[in-house]
This record gives sequence, structure tokens and C-alpha cells, in this order.
Amino acid sequence: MQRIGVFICHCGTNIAGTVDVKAVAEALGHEAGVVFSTEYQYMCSESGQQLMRKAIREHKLTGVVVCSCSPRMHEATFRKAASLEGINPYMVEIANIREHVSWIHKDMKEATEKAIILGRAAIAKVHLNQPLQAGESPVTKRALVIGGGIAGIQTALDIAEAGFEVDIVEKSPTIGGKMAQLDKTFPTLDCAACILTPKMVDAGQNEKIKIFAYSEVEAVKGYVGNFNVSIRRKARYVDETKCTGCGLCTEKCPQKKVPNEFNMGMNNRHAIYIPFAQAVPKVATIDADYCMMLKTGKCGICSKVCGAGAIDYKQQDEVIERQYGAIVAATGFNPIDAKAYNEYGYATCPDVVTSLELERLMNAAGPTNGTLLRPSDNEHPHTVVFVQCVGSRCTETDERGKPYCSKICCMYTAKHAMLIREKYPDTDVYVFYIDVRTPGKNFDEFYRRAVEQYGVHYIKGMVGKVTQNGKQLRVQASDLLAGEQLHIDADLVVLATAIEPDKTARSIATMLTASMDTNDFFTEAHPKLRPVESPTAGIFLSGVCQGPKDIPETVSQASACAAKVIGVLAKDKLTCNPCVAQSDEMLCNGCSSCEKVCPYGAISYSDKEFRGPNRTTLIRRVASVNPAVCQGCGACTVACPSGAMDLKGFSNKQIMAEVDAICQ
Amino acid sequence: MSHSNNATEQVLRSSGVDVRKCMRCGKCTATCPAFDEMEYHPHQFVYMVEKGEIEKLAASPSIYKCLSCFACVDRCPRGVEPAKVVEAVRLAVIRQQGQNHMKSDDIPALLDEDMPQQLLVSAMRKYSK
Amino acid sequence: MPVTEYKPKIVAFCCNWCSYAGADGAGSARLSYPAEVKVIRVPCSCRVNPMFILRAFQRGADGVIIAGCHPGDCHYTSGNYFTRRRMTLLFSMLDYLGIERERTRVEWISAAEGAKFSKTMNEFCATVAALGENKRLEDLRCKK
Amino acid sequence: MKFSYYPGCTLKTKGKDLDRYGRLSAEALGFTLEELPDWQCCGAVYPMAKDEIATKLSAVRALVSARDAGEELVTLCSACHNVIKQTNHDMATDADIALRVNNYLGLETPYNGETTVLHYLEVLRDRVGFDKIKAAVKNPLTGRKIAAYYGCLLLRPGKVMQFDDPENPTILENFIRAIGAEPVIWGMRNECCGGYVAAENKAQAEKRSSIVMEDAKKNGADTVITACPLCLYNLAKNGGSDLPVVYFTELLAEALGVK
Repeated sequence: MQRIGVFICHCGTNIAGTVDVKAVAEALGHEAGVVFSTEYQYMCSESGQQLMRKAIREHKLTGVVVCSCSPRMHEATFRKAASLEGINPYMVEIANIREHVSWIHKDMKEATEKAIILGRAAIAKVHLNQPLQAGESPVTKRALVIGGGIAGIQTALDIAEAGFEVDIVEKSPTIGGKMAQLDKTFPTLDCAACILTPKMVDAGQNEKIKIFAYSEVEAVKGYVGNFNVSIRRKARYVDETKCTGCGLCTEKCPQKKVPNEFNMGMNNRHAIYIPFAQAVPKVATIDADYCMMLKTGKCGICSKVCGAGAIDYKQQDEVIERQYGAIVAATGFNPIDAKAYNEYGYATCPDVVTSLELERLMNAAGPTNGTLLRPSDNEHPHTVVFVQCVGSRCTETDERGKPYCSKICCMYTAKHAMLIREKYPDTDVYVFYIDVRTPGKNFDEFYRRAVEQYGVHYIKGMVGKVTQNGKQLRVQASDLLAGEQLHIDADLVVLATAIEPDKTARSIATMLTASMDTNDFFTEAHPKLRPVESPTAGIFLSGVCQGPKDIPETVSQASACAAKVIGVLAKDKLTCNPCVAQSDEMLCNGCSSCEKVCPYGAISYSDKEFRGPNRTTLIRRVASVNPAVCQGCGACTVACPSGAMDLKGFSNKQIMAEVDAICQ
Repeated sequence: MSHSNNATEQVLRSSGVDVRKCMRCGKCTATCPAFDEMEYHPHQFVYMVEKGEIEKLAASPSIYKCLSCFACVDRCPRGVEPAKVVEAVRLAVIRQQGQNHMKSDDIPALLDEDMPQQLLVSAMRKYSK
Repeated sequence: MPVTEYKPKIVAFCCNWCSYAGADGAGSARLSYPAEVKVIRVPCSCRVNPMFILRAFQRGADGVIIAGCHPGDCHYTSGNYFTRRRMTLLFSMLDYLGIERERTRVEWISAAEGAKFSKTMNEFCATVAALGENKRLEDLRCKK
Repeated sequence: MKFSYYPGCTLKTKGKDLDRYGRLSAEALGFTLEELPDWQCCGAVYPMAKDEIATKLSAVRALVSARDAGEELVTLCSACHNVIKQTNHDMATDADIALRVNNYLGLETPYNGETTVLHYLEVLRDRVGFDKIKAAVKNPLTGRKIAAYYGCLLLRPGKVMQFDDPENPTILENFIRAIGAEPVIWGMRNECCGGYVAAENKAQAEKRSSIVMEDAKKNGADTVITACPLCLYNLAKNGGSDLPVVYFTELLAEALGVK
């Protein structure tokens, strides 16, 4: 028989305001096996924990029930406190009477009754709890970073700095990501390439960092400390080890009508190409969709001109396997497709562009060599209208948009407006905004500078319709403060389109068994206290894949993420979750049902000798669980027809005891 | 005030619109083809209904200016459907005895030989009960 | 019929990663649902043995709901697919036993869907309350 | 192919051309429009209010007739299409409206939005196919630059009408290509002409329709086509332009050689 102590937390008035904590303590004190029951203002506080520890000592408790907030919040706290008094941490159960009771019920009688029932269920479970010992598993001292934008690069550099190996897997031919496409960065207006490319070079030259560009993660197996990852290295048709990046092939290639994705399709590149001058690795890639040699077998010019003999038309995709201790998702973002918003004319008017297209139109390495010219006729625009919140802050009824604020648009729009006014003072710039959101260091000052120093016209209101009006664009908008409807003849309209997670993020999350929110952003383990970890052990989050962020924030988060990864890699052994499945060999009939449902391959079979009747021996095939691999989902326990498989910490008997207590 | 509250509730119920979803971006007003004719504009209809100021709206000729083009309904990023609010306020007015905005006697003067039936039918539907 | 309010007993099995967190989310956002709902935390919806549901009905539960991660989002990759298949089978058996289909339910509620958790529980409670007490398995109940 | 057909009041009087050329073309293209028995005027404007029941009844009656005939319901007039399609959506999705309408009508089998409502253009696109029309064209309208005026009612509300991308529609442009002419892409093609106020407030209607007509002209159109008798009346009468405004069915009939 257990000797159970029950501790009811007031959580200030969070619980005590709705639940009669004294009545709960009194009622649970009468439960069988309960030898001590009390309530306290803040159980999680130092003094609350001391109170629990004292009770464990004085009453020789063998099990503890805490009625408090969600176990997701403080289960670890109370387990640790109990273990300091020599109780196995898995002898502690939490009854969640805050999130599941006091915060949602208003009637005190009703809430108190429910709290007592939840307390009884926890007590019933503790009666059946067994002390559990966590096993250990070794750690592969190498990290994988998926995505080679500024987030992935920074995370990789910081991990390498600590002395650990890192691989970056990037799906495009070069690392650099979206930041490489930007012209200047707010709020300091330094050029993106000037601050990014040195980091790209660092990553490329660091002997601890291995870059797999033009590669994709194909499968992930294993668990924290021991991931086994298959990486598909897509055929570049160029031998990376031989190519010197001289670029001769890219000049001589006769197929020059390929939309250049680096310049948002606003000019063309060749079928063999290096995305941009500072690419890392600086290696040419053949675009198989356009290469005449690959399509028809007729051409071969690049091979002829290549002095290094790097061209290999027969190259095939290659799948390699690598082992890692931790994995970082840094999959980044894309702007949404503005075509859906044709009330702004994006699909039909060439002079309506997105902000990322404008970055390229203003960049010295862009299609216009840095002179701002409008796409339709290469004329200099004299009136530019910016539309903010295109596709951001929509309700779910608007399938075209996103419910969240994309966070970066207010600032980059202020930047664009300011840069245009600085370079071309003869240009009128209008910004239509709903709110101007500038929470960040020196951000509001920056926005005010755009208005006060550069004379950008900020108008509170939204654009309703953009139509082609001869050579110009007719912008119909509201000025809410003046109560007017404006009709502006503009030469260029720039849409601050919402950003969304990269389309590959969901399939990667599935491979990593990491959770995502409804917008396909990765979910963090705790929104405030564990912002760079996924709830899945060993998976970490860097950059916009977790939520919209600007560059300073992305870099901070990337470094924080690296620190967490280093924390894993620095350990020689990791403690495993002891709540794993175990098979009762006496009951197992070797049917393989459990093995088939196990997503981790944690179950194996072996022939074992058993004592049969009349001193005979029987050889039987029985299942056994590898506790280091098992993640404790319990799928096998239900699949097992003979009831041999059970889950420690969530055993059939324990859950049934809870059911009984609740249905009493 | 209680009268005003009842009127607000009636408009909310009849329109089926959740005015609280509005984020005050003004896109409805930006896109409205009847802007110049209106005293109160689509976003003001939404905002004033939220504030319970139905009387001002009901007394304004703006309620007869909406073209039922659904542009504000389609383009609202918050799914607010301002046109339904305008229609609900107009209905609240013309459903009262003697409040028809268009009367059968008015019609002969409006006719011309090309005028399609549907114009008169829709006008009667929109402006009288 | 007596006017006293009938309060159904409802057991909600919630997976630790999505739906239990969703329930916490409902709490954090103060989105109320009836106190008749009592949550049991399981690591994954696929941990829910049909036996648990039968036991709940046997012990007098009026409704049982199983909530897990959305298909494709399972923390354990595929657990909720097992749940979906197993529960389809179990529910058709319960149907055969004469336990109304509406007394059992599987829902996908993510950690971010506190509002959905509360809405689902409100709806489910109303549905079960409308059905009244579950008498069908009474014979099987242990009477002491 | 046989469809139930709801012509609507205007197509029997001022909008006869829309109807006549529509029927002739249908015959030429091999589909049959069977006029519903005893149809009533749909009311010409969709009643948006949740508590409007009586004004929805005639549309529901048409929908019920089509269901009972086991046929899809085809409309030709944009306004009828909008009213019937939106009402159908209410019957399928708004339980309260459906209940009250059904109580009122006292049908043997209650109606819950089962009928598929198609606009004539959708029949051309989805049932006949523009390729087949192109093949059937006898007098291609080569060299003509035609501006398609969608107006409001075919497209919006986009979620209910499900007709085309409400901001960048292509169906009429593809239709124009199929009959051998060149479509003009212009900004005002889905902006309101002010038709509904043409009786009550002529000045407002004149202002709106001239904006539309001016834009069509500026973009080089020689003809404006529409599917709506009210738009046609308003644009032609109040648009202050010399550009001809015709029904799309008239051009179809011309191209098919059945005019």
C-alpha cells in the first residue's frame, strides 16, 4: 500500500478563486492510502517545494499527488523536488485543476467537485505507479541544419565555433536564402550582401561545416542523440569537386531564356548557371528543364569550354546517409503569391510588383543594375504607391491570406520608401497602412525618419483597387483620417505581400515528427520559455520557420538555437524517457502485431527458451522493446492481442483506474 | 438608449454580420463605387453599428446609395460583409409603416422604353416593403 | 420528467502533445466548457485501448471522446491513423450493442486550437445530454 | 445534354435577344434548354438579410422544379443567376433559412440546396468546352477587339458564386478567343456600373457607367459584351459612349452562323 501525500496549490487566486481548496484537501485526505493532505498558496515556489519535501520526510510518503496547474508546466519541477527526498520522480502525479478546472468553470461548487474527482483519479493512478529508471543513450556529436539562409548559416557557425561538426542541407544550388536577395537592411541601411556574404564564406571555409547544397532531406530515422538522415544530393551535372566557379560555361551556354529566380523572374539566366556572384559553393548547376544537351542530346558547349572538365551529363541523384545528434529546422519563408490579389492588379498590370521584386529592382546586381525602372517600359517612376498588409491579418474566411501579421512589412516598406525618396527626390511616395507596427530597437525612429526627414506620405487607409490607366496605374484608396476616397495616378505600385513558411516545411516537419501550427509554422516547446526547441526531443528551430521575424531577431534566435544544440552535443550520454513500452514475455505469442505498428522500429523478436510442462524446454518467439529507441506512444499496447505489451507510466491498469475514479 | 440597443440587435441579427471582426483598414470604403454619393461610408456603417449609433445611419440617405455590387464583401480581409450591414439598416427603416423609399406612384415618371423589368423589380425590392 | 438538471458523465482521452495542450490552451484563454468533461492524459491517441472506452461505459460514463493531433501531425508520426481505424471499428461494434453513435467521438485538436477544444466539448456535452443517461451497458455494470 | 432553363422576366421582354441567341446557339452546340414550367420572377436582387424569407421563395421554387426534373438549372441573366445561386447556397448552408422556407412551401420532399445551378457560360466552359465551340465556329470574328464586362453579379460574392477568379476572371476572355476575336483586358471589367440605381438615381448610374465605358474604349475595345440585361441597358443608355454593348450570346450566334 502506498503512502500518498496530496498537495493542493492555490496558484494565488488562479485556483483558489474558483476552487474551494480547503474542501478539496479535506475530501482527498479521506481517500484510501492518503496519509497527508494540505493546501498552499504557491506549490511551485521554493517554500512550496520545501513544504512538500518536509511532508515526504515526516510522513514517509511513497507517492505524491499535486493538484495544480498543467503537468506541461510544472510536472518536472515537482518530480525533481520529490526525487531530492529519495522518492522516484515517476511516483509523482499532477491533477490539472487550473487549466482544466478553475480557469474554465465559474461556479465554485461545480469546480470544487471536479477538482476532487481529478484528484481522486490522480490518487488512483499513483497507487499503481512503479518507480521508473531512465536509461541512457550515446550522442552522435554532429548537428544537421536544414536550410541555408541567414538562420541556418548563423546556427551552423555558432555550433562549429563550439567545436562540433555541422552539416547544412540547402535545397537550392547556393546558401544565402532570402537575405541574399535583399538590397539594404533596416534600420541601419547597410547592404545585405555586405553583411551576409562574409558569413557565407565563413560557413563555406569552416572545416567543421559541410554544406550539401542542391540537396534535400529525404528521410529521418532515430531519436535525439542518434538521428539517421538520408540526404538526396540532386544531380547538378557538374562535378562540385572539379568546378572552379570561373563562370565561362554560364557565358557560353546558348540557352539564355530561363527566368532568373534570383531576380524574381524579372530577367533571364542561362541553362547552366551560378545563381549570383557570391554563391557558396560557387559551383555551376545545369537546369535540366532547359538544357538542350540533357533534353535532346545536342549541344555540349559547356563541356567543351570547361577547362576543369567538371561537366558530367550522366550525373545521377545520389542518396547519402549521415548520423546526427541534433537537427535544426531553418526552412525559412516565401512571400505569398500576389496573383490571387488581382484587385491590386498584380496578375494583369506589369507595374504592380511585390516588395521582394522591388528589392531586386533596387539592387545593383539586379535586372536594372540598381536603377529604379518600372518593368513595363523601363521608365523612371515618379509616383510610387506602397500597399501594406497584402494578405496579412486576414480572417480564415479569406483563403487568399494569412491570419497573422507578417511583422517585417512595416519596416521594409518604410525602408523602401525612404531609399526611393533619398535616391530620387523627384518621386512622390505614398504608403497606405492599417497600422504602422514598429516594435524594435530604433524601429519607430526609422519610420518617423521616413515621414519627417524624407517626406513619405503615410496615409491611414487601404487600397481597394488598382487598374491600368493608359501608361499609368489608377490607385483607388481610402484616406480614413480625411474621410476621402483617393484616386492616385501612380507609375509603380508595390505590394507588401504576407510571408508564409516554405512549402517544404510541412513534409520536413512530418519527417522530424515535429509539430506545426495551422499556418505551417513549427511549434515551439513552450511559447515563452522554450522558444527555440520543438516539442520533439532533439529538434530545434531557427528563424522564420517558427514565426515571422526580421533579420536581427532571426540571428538572435539562430544563436539561441545553436546554444541549445550545443547543450545536446556536449553531453556524452542522454537520459531517455522511461515511459516506454515493455513486453511480458510470458504472455507474448510472437505474432508481430506490435512490430508492425511501431513507427520507430523499436521492437524486435528473438527466440527464447522457456520452461515447458514436465521439465521440457520450449523455444518461443517473443518481442522485446529497445528502451532507447521507443518513444512511448503506446500504439503497440493496443495492437497486442494477448495483452503482453504495456506502457510504463501509462499502463492499462493505471488508465483504467483513472477511468474508474472519474466515472465513480 | 434601450431603443437604440434593440435596433442594434435587430441590425446585427438581420445582417448576420459580426462587426467586431473589423480591423478598421478601410478597404471596403476604398473599393466602394458609391463613395461619392454616401454620407456614411461602408466602414462607418460597420463601426457605427458596433457603437450602437443606428439612428444616424437610419436617417442618412446613404442607405439608398449602396449598389449591392458585393465588392466590399469580397475584398474585406476580415470577412465582415459591410453590404449586409447597409442592407439591414435600410430594411429596418423601410419595414416601418409609411417608410417606403420608392412608391408605386413614382414609377411612371421613371420609365423609358428600353428599361428592363428587372430594374423596376429590383428597385421595388430594394426600396420598399 | 423530473426538472432536475441531468448532467452527463464524459471522459475525454487527450493526447499529450496536441489535444491535452489544446485543453490547456482553452484554459489559458478562459474558454469554458461544461465541468462534466474530465480529461485523461495519454501519450498519444493511439494509446487509447478500446477496453478503456468499454470500461468507461460500463462504469456509467454517458459519453467518451478521444482527441488527438490532426492527421499528419501526430507527434509519433502515425499514431492517430491507428486511432482513426481502431475507433471506426469499435464504434460500429458499440452501434451494434445499441450504444448511440453520438456518445462516442474522435476529434483532431491541435495544441493551437484551444477554441476548437472548448467548442467541441460544448457540442459533445450538448449532444450527449440530449441523449440522456446511457443505460445500455447497465447490465454489464458491476453492482455492489 | 439537357438542362432545366430559367429565363427570367427580362428575357421575355426587353432582353429577348439574350434569350433567343442563347437558345439558337445551344441548339447549334447540341444542348437543350428546357424552360421550367410556371417559373416566377426571382426578384432581381438577392435579399441579403437573414430574416428575409418571402423574397427568396420564387428562387427556391425554380430550384425545386429543377430538382424534381432531375436536371441541372441553367440561367442566362446575371441577376437571376446571382439571386438563384445565392439563395441555393442559403438553402444548403443556413439551416434556419432552409427550415423556414421549407415550412412555408410545405414540399413533399424538403429542399436543401441539392440543385446544381449553372450559368450559360459555365455550360459553355465546363460541359461543352471552348475547344468544341472553336471547332463549331463558322464565322470567326477575326480582328474584333472585344471587352468582356463581367460586372458584379456573375462573380461576387466569389465564395458563393464559384464562377471564376472574381478579381481576374478568364471565362469570357476565353469565350472571346473561342469565337475568334481578341479579348481586351481592362481594369473596370469587374467594377459596378451602377445598374441597380438607374431608376432611383440616374446621375449616379450615369457616372458609374461612363467610367466603365470610358475604360473599355481607352483599352481599345470595339465592342463591349455582357450577360446582364440591366448592365446592357445602363451602359448603353447612361454610359455616354458610342461603343456598342451587346449580349455575349449574340456574338456566339453570329460566330456559329445561326444569327
